[in-house]
Amino acid sequence: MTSNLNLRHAIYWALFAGLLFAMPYLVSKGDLRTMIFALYVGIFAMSWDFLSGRTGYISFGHPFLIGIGAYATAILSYRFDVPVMFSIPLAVIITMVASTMFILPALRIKGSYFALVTLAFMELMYQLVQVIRPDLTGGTRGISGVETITRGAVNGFYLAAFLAFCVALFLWLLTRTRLGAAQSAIGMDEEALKGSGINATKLKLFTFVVSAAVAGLGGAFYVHYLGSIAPRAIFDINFVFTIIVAALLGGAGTITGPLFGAFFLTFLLEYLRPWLPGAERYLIYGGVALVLYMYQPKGMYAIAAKLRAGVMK
Amino acid sequence: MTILALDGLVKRFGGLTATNQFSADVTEGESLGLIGPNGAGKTTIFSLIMGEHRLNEGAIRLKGEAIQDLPTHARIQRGVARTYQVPRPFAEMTVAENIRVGLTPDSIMAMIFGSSNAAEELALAEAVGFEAADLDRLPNELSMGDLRKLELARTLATGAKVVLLDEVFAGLTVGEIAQISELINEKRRSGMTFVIVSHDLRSLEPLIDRAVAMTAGSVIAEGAYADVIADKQVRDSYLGA
Amino acid sequence: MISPLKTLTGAAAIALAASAVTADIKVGFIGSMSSDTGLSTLRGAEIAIEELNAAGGVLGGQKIELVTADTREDVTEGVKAYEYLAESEEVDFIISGSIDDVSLGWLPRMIEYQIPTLDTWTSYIGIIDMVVENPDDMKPYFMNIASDEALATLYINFGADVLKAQMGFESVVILAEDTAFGQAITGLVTEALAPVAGIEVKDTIIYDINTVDFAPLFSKAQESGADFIYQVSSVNSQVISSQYVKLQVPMAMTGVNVSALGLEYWEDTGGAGGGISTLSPIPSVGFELDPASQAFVDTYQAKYTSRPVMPHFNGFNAYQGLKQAFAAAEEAGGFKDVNGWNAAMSKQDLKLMKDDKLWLRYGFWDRDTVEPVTNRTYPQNALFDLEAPYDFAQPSMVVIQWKEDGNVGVVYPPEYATTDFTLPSWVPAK
Amino acid sequence: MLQIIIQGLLLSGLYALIAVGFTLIFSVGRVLNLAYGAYLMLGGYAFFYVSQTLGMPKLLGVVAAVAVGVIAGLMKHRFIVKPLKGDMVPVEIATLILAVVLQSAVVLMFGDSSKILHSIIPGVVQVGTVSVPYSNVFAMIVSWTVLIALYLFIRKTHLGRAMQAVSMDQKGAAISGVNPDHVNMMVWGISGGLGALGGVFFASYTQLYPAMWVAPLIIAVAVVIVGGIGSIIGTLIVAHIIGFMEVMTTSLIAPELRGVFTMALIIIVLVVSPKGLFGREEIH
Repeated sequence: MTSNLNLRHAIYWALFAGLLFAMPYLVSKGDLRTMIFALYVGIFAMSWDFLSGRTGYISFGHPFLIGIGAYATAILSYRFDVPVMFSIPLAVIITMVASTMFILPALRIKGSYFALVTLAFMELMYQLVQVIRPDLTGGTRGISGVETITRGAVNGFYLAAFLAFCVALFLWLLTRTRLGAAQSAIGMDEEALKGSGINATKLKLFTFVVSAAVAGLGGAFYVHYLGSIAPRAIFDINFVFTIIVAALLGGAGTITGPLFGAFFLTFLLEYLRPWLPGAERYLIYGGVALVLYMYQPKGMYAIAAKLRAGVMK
Repeated sequence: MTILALDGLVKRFGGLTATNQFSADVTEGESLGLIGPNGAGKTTIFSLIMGEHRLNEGAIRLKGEAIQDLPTHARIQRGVARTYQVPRPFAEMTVAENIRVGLTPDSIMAMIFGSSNAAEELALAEAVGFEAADLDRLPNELSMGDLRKLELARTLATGAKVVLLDEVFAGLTVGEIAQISELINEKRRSGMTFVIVSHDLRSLEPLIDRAVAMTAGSVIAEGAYADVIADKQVRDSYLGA
Repeated sequence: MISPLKTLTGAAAIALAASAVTADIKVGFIGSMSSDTGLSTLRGAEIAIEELNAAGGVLGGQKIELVTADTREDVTEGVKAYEYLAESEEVDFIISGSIDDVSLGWLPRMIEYQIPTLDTWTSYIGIIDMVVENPDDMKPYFMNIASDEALATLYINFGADVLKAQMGFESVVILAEDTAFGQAITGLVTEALAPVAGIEVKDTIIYDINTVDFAPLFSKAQESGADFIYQVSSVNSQVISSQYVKLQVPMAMTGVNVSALGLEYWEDTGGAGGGISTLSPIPSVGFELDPASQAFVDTYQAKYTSRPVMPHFNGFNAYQGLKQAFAAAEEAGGFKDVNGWNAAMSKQDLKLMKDDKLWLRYGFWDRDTVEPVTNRTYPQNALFDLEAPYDFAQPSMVVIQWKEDGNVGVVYPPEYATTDFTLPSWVPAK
Repeated sequence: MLQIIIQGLLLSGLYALIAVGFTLIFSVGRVLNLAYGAYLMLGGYAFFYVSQTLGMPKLLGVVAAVAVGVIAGLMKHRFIVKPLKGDMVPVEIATLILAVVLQSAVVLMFGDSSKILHSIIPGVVQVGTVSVPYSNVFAMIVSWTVLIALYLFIRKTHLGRAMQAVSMDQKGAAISGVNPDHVNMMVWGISGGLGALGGVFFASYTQLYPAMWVAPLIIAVAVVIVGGIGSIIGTLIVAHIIGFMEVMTTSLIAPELRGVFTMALIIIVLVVSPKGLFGREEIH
C-alpha cells in the first residue's frame, strides 16, 4: 500500500490540510459559508467519482443515496430523539445496507441502463418519501428544525473541511492501491478484468457500498448543517446536475479533482449573485459548465496537467 | 494425467448449435492444438471453458474438479486462463499496470493492504520478451506482437497452469511469430499446459504435441498432428469452408 | 418577451447603480425573483423603501438599500440566499416572499443569526406552532398573512352559508393534492364540514401532484355521488382547474386553488379557468380596496409594467409590513435589539378604513390572546377575524370566483362580496 | 370500465408519442438524450408564443413548435453530439447540462409561473358518463398517425432502411454506402420534431412550466426501458401498459401512488430483463 506513496504526496496533503485550517483567517464569513456548501458538494462529488468516475458505471441517481443518509439521521434525531452521535453512524449504516439491497439486482445492468435505473431509483424515492409515512418524513414539506451540530460559519467550515479532507484522503488512498487499479479496469474492460481472475461483481459491490457510505455520511452531516430537509431539495435532477458536473469539471477518476470542481461551481454561482440576482445567473452558470465540459471532458485536472507539462518543457 | 477434461459439451445459441457433444481430454504438461475451419466453434469452446458462455449440457473438469458452474474468476483461480483473438489490454494502463492487474489477488482486503511487487511484474514482462524500459508504455504505443505478449504476460500472471491461446499468431510479423513461438516452447518445457487455436497451421505445428480437429461444433479427428491433418474428413471440412 | 441580453445588461446596470449608493441600512429580500408571488413581495418592499427614503430616511435620516437573493423556489438555494444576506451583505432586516418549504429551509438560519424577518407569503401554521413552542428562538420572526388553519376555518362558514343554504349542496367529495398543505386543509375541512356546515363528506381522493391526466380523478369524483367537489391544490393548480374546464365536469368545484390568486390567471390559463372559485388571502383580485391600498396599487402600476400587473396579497403585506418593521425599529432604536424590536413590532397596528368601516387591519396576535373560534393562540401571526361583522379585523380570507367571461370577484363573505357565487354554465343546478 | 378504456387510450397515445422520439435517438445514435424533455418544453413554449402570445392560428403554432424542435435537434447534433464523437457518457452528461441551461433560458424569457394552453380544438363529447375533450382525441389521432407513418417510413423507404442499418451497425452501414453522419443528423432532427410535437400535446394536457422537461423524460425513459430500445411496436405497447396502469391506479387503487408503479416497473423490468420486454437495440 505504501509503495505508491512518497514524500511529495505527503507534502501536498499537509499543505492542503494547512490551507483548510488557515481558511477562516483568510476569507470573509460569507465566503466561508459558500465554502461549506462547496465542501459538501465536494463530498458528494467524490462519492460519485469513486463509483462512476473510475468504473464507468454512471449514477444519475446519487441523491438517492445522499437522501437515505440525510433522511435516516433526520428522522432518528428529530422524531425519535436519538442523539446525533448515534444517529449519524446509524444513518451511514442504513445507507450502506439500503444501497446493497438496491444494487444487488442492478449489478448485472450495464452502461446507460445502469444510469437509467439509478435515475428511476431517485424518482421512486422522491415519490415514496411523500407518500409513505409522511408522519415520519414530513411529506412534501420535509422536516425543519433538525438539530444543527455547529453554530457559526467557522465551526461549520471546520467540520465540513475535516469531513471532506478525511473523505478525500481515504478515497485517494484507496484508489492508490491495487483496488483502485482494478476499479479502473472495470471501466476499461470488465470482461478482461474477469479474465484476469478477479471477481468483478464483488468489486463493484464493494465500490458501490463505499460510495454509498460516503454519500450517506455526507448527506447525514449535510442535513445537520442545513437544519432542514425536503424531498425537493434532495431528490432533484438539478442536484444530480451539480454533483456530476462538479466531478467532471474537476476531473473524473481523480478524487481530489471533484472537490475542486465543487469549489469552482459553487463559487461561480455565488460570485455571480451580486451582479445577476435572478434567473440569468443559472443560464451563465450552466453555459459556463457546458462550454468547459465540451472543451475538456476530462476536466480541470487534465487542463492543469497540460499546463504543467507545458511549463516543464 | 488429465488436467482438463471436456465431456460432451453442448452449447446452443437460439436455434444454432455451436457446440455439439464436444469431448476432449488435455493431459498435464501437453500442448494441444485445436484446429478447424472458420465457424467450427473453436472460440466457443474457450468461452465455455472460461465460463463466459453458459453450458447447456456436459461437464468441464479441471484437475478432477467440475468447474462448469463456477464464475469466470473462480475458474481462473483454479488454474485456467485464456487470451483473446483480439487482445484486450486495459487501454489506459501501462504495461506494468496491466500485468499488475493479472497479479492482483481476488480479495478486497489483499487489494487494499497488500502491495504490488515490482520485481515480479518485471520478471513476467521479461519472461514474455519485454524490456524494463517497456514497462511504462501504454497499449496504444505497442505493436500487435507486443500486445499479444502483454496479454500472455497478464494471463501468466494469474498463475494459470492451463493456458488457452486464441489465434495467437493473427496479425503478427514473421519475427514476432518466432518470438512468441519461442516463448511458448519455453513455457512448455517448464511444464505448462497449453491449448492453442490457430489458423496458421504451419506455425502451430511445432508448438503442439497433439491436435484435435473440429467442425460444426464436434470433434472429427484427434491424434498426432500429421495424422489429423491427413484425415479425409478434416481436409473436406477445410475445403468446404 | 424580453430578450435575455437586454435583461443581462439591464441587470448589470442596476447592480452597478445600486453599489454606487452608500447605504446605511440594508434590507434583504429573499424569494423567487421570477414568479409573480415573489415579485409581488419584492416590489411591495421596493415601493415602501422608496417612500421611506423619500420621506427623509429612517433611524435618524439613514437611507435604506435593498439587496436581493433569489431562491428559485428551491430549498437549498433558499438557505444559501439567507446566508448570503446575513453573512455577505450583513442586512439588518429581511423581507421574505418564500413558499412554505423554502421558509422552513432557512428558518434554522434565522434562528442562528437572529435577524428580524418578515414572511409575507407562506401561511403554514407549522411555523406559528414553532413560535408557540420556541418563543425565544423565534423572536425575530413575523408572518403577516393569516395562517392556513384560519383560512380553512372561515371556509367552513362559506360551506354553510353559500354551498348548503344557497346552492342546496348536501354532500361533498374532497379532491386534494398529496402534500402537507393538502393534508392539513383536508383534515380541517373534513372534520368541520359535517358538524359545522352540515355537509356530508362522501369520499376523499388524494392525488399525486405530477398527475398528467385528471379525467380518471373526475370520473371517480362523479361516481361518489356527491353534490360538489372540494378541491385543495397549491402545486400545479392550473392543471386541475383547466382540465376541469376543458373536460366540462358536470359538478361544481370550489376550494383552494393557489393559481387563481393573481390577475394573470386568466391570461395564463388561456381562459380555461372560468367558474373556478378559491379561497384567497386578502387583499385579493376582485377585492374592493380601501383608499390607502388603492394608492399603493396606483403607485405600483405607475412604476411596473411587467407582470404581475396587480400585486398579489403578499405585495400589500410587504408594503405595509416593511413600513411597520421600520416603525418598530424606530421605537426599538434599530434592528439589533431583537427583543426590543419584537416588542415594538408586536404592537404595530394599522387600521385601514373604507366607507367608515374597518376594512383591513395590519397587526399581530400577541402571545396570550386565544382566538375564540379556533380556540388557540397565533403569536406573531397577522390579526384576522373569523366572525361577521368583522369589526375586530378583516376576515382571514375571502372566497373569489372567476367567471366564464374572465371577470373575477369576491363572493364571500357578504360584507366583502362584489358578486354572487354562480355555477359554471355546463354544471346543472341542483 | 368504459371510462378506463377511453381515458387509458387517450393518455397512452400521448405517452407513445412522447417516447418514440427518445427511442429513435437511443437506438440510432446509441446515446441517452437527457435533454429530450427539453424538446417538449421548447415545443410547448413555441406553440404558446405563436398561438397565444402572438395570437396566430394554432396550426401555425404547431408548425412553429415542430420547426423549433427540429432545429434544436439538429443543433444538438452539430454542437454536442458531433464534437463529442457520439461517445455515450459525455453526450449524456452534456445533454443533462444543456437541459438545465434551457430551463434557465425559459425562466428568463417566460418567467417561473406556469401557463395553460388553449384547447387545440375546443369542446367535449360525452361518451356515456365520460367526458372526452376533442383536443385529447385529436392528440391521440395525431400520435397514432405519426407512429404509423414513422413505422412505415423506417420499413419502406430508402432513408428509413438506412436508419435501420445505422442502428444495427455504424461501420457496416458505412461500408454499404450509407453515411452514418447524415443519418444521425436526420434522426436528431426527426427526434427533435417529434419531441416538440409531443410537447404541444403534453402541455395542452397539463401546463407549461420551466421544469416541465423532467416529467416527460421520465415517461419516455419508462416506456423505452420497459419496451426495449428501438422497438416502435414495443414503445406503442408499453406506452399503453403504462398509460392504462396509471389510469387504473388512479381509478381503482390509490391516485397518489400513480408514479410509484411506473418507477417500480422500470426497476423490475431492468433487473429481470435488461433489454426490455421487446428487446433488440436496432429500430424495427
